Amino acid sequence: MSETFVLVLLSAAGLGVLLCLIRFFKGPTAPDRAVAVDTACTVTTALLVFMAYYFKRQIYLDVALVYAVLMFIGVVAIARFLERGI
Amino acid sequence: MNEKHGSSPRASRKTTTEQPHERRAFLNLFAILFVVWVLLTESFNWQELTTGFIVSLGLSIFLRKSYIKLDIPPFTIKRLWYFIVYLVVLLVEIIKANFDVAYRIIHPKLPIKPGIVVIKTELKQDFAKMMLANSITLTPGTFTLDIIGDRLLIHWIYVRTEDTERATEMIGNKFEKYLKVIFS
Amino acid sequence: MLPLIGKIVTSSGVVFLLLGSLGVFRMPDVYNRLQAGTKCTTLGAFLTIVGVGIMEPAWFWKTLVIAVFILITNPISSHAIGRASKKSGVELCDRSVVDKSRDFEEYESNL
Amino acid sequence: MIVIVTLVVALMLSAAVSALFFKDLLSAVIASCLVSLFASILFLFLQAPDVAMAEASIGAALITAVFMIALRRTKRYEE
Repeated sequence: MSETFVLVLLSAAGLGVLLCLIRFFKGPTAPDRAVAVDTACTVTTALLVFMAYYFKRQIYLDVALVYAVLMFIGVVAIARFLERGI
Repeated sequence: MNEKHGSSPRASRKTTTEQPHERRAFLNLFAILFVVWVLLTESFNWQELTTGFIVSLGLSIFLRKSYIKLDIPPFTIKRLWYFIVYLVVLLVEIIKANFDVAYRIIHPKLPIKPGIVVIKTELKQDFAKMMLANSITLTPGTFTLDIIGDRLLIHWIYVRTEDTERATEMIGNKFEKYLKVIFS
Repeated sequence: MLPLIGKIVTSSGVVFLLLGSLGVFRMPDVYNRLQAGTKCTTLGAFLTIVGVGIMEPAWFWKTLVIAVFILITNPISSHAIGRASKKSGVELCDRSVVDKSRDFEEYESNL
Repeated sequence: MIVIVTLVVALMLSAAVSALFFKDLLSAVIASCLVSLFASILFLFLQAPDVAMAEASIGAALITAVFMIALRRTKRYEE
């Protein structure tokens, strides 16, 4: 029961990342690609926390925290570049 | 974003009550940083607590001036009560927004009628405007694109009205009446 | 009882995450994609992370810190992308009905 | 387990190859950001959280910011 639950949710979130990746390849302009990466990063943060539950180790939560903080900085850097002034 | 708009009244206020302002900012910032440290380490070992005390003391001395620039009002019971009511209203609106967007995504014909409208706000501080813009971003169908002065540029996924006054009433007012009390 | 609540909360969060990604895939232009992406992934990530915290009560406070951080920063980063794409001149899709940004630029230059 | 690892490696390779073929250099930088995202997931699956943390910090924030500053000094489009 628990194993199938974890696997179904992991594959659902993985499907979400895959859809964002298709939008990344199709997107006509650079802002479309930035939106796809932003969404994929939020989904990935949730996925990392879920993997911490799957492996039952608390140290994996720190990876999710660091990832959330630094992805914010990366996306804001991309947006500042698009706005012509870093 | 709008430095030239709000800087002059704030500067005059800061010179009159310099000293208590600074002490209050220092204490608030220290409390916030120390609570976050305890939540992140999750241990009450005295070595951890001492390290956290020193780090948050240094950071709050260093960042005190930036905290004053945010212009957050002092703490009272009335403001706390309105803040809690505001959070509950925001939570209900977020859940409504998600079901709204989910309906539009799943529907095979995509029932959208997008457009960009302008609304007005009466809030003065930058921090209050930021909270208003974030709340508008998380509520049904609306998304803040830009803020200048007292105007907000809103992208609306299903435009109901094009008039500025009506749009202000429909989008901004349900949060603005709480934020006005919190930041008065 | 507690693991059951956690499982329900986590499952609903993952459903919202999947819907947000589907919205990013289906919507016609940048601003509509941002709308779908921001709203659904914010609540979805919040519910997923807090649900994991409910399933493992020892982790609850740390997961709450991550969730609140995402709740604060996700609208800000989306707003940054939206503002940048407005300033770099991305067009609205042809189904849109009104564009008041000309008025807004006029107001900005008069300030 | 081996299926998930293979899938993540395939996605990572596709993002890395797409970074080669973009004419818009900003899109190439975003693609390299995506590569580090999948690499971080892969390290977490292989039970190395410290490496995943370093990969996330360097790949997501530092490389993006440095490339953005570099693109400011040069041209955005490749001929």
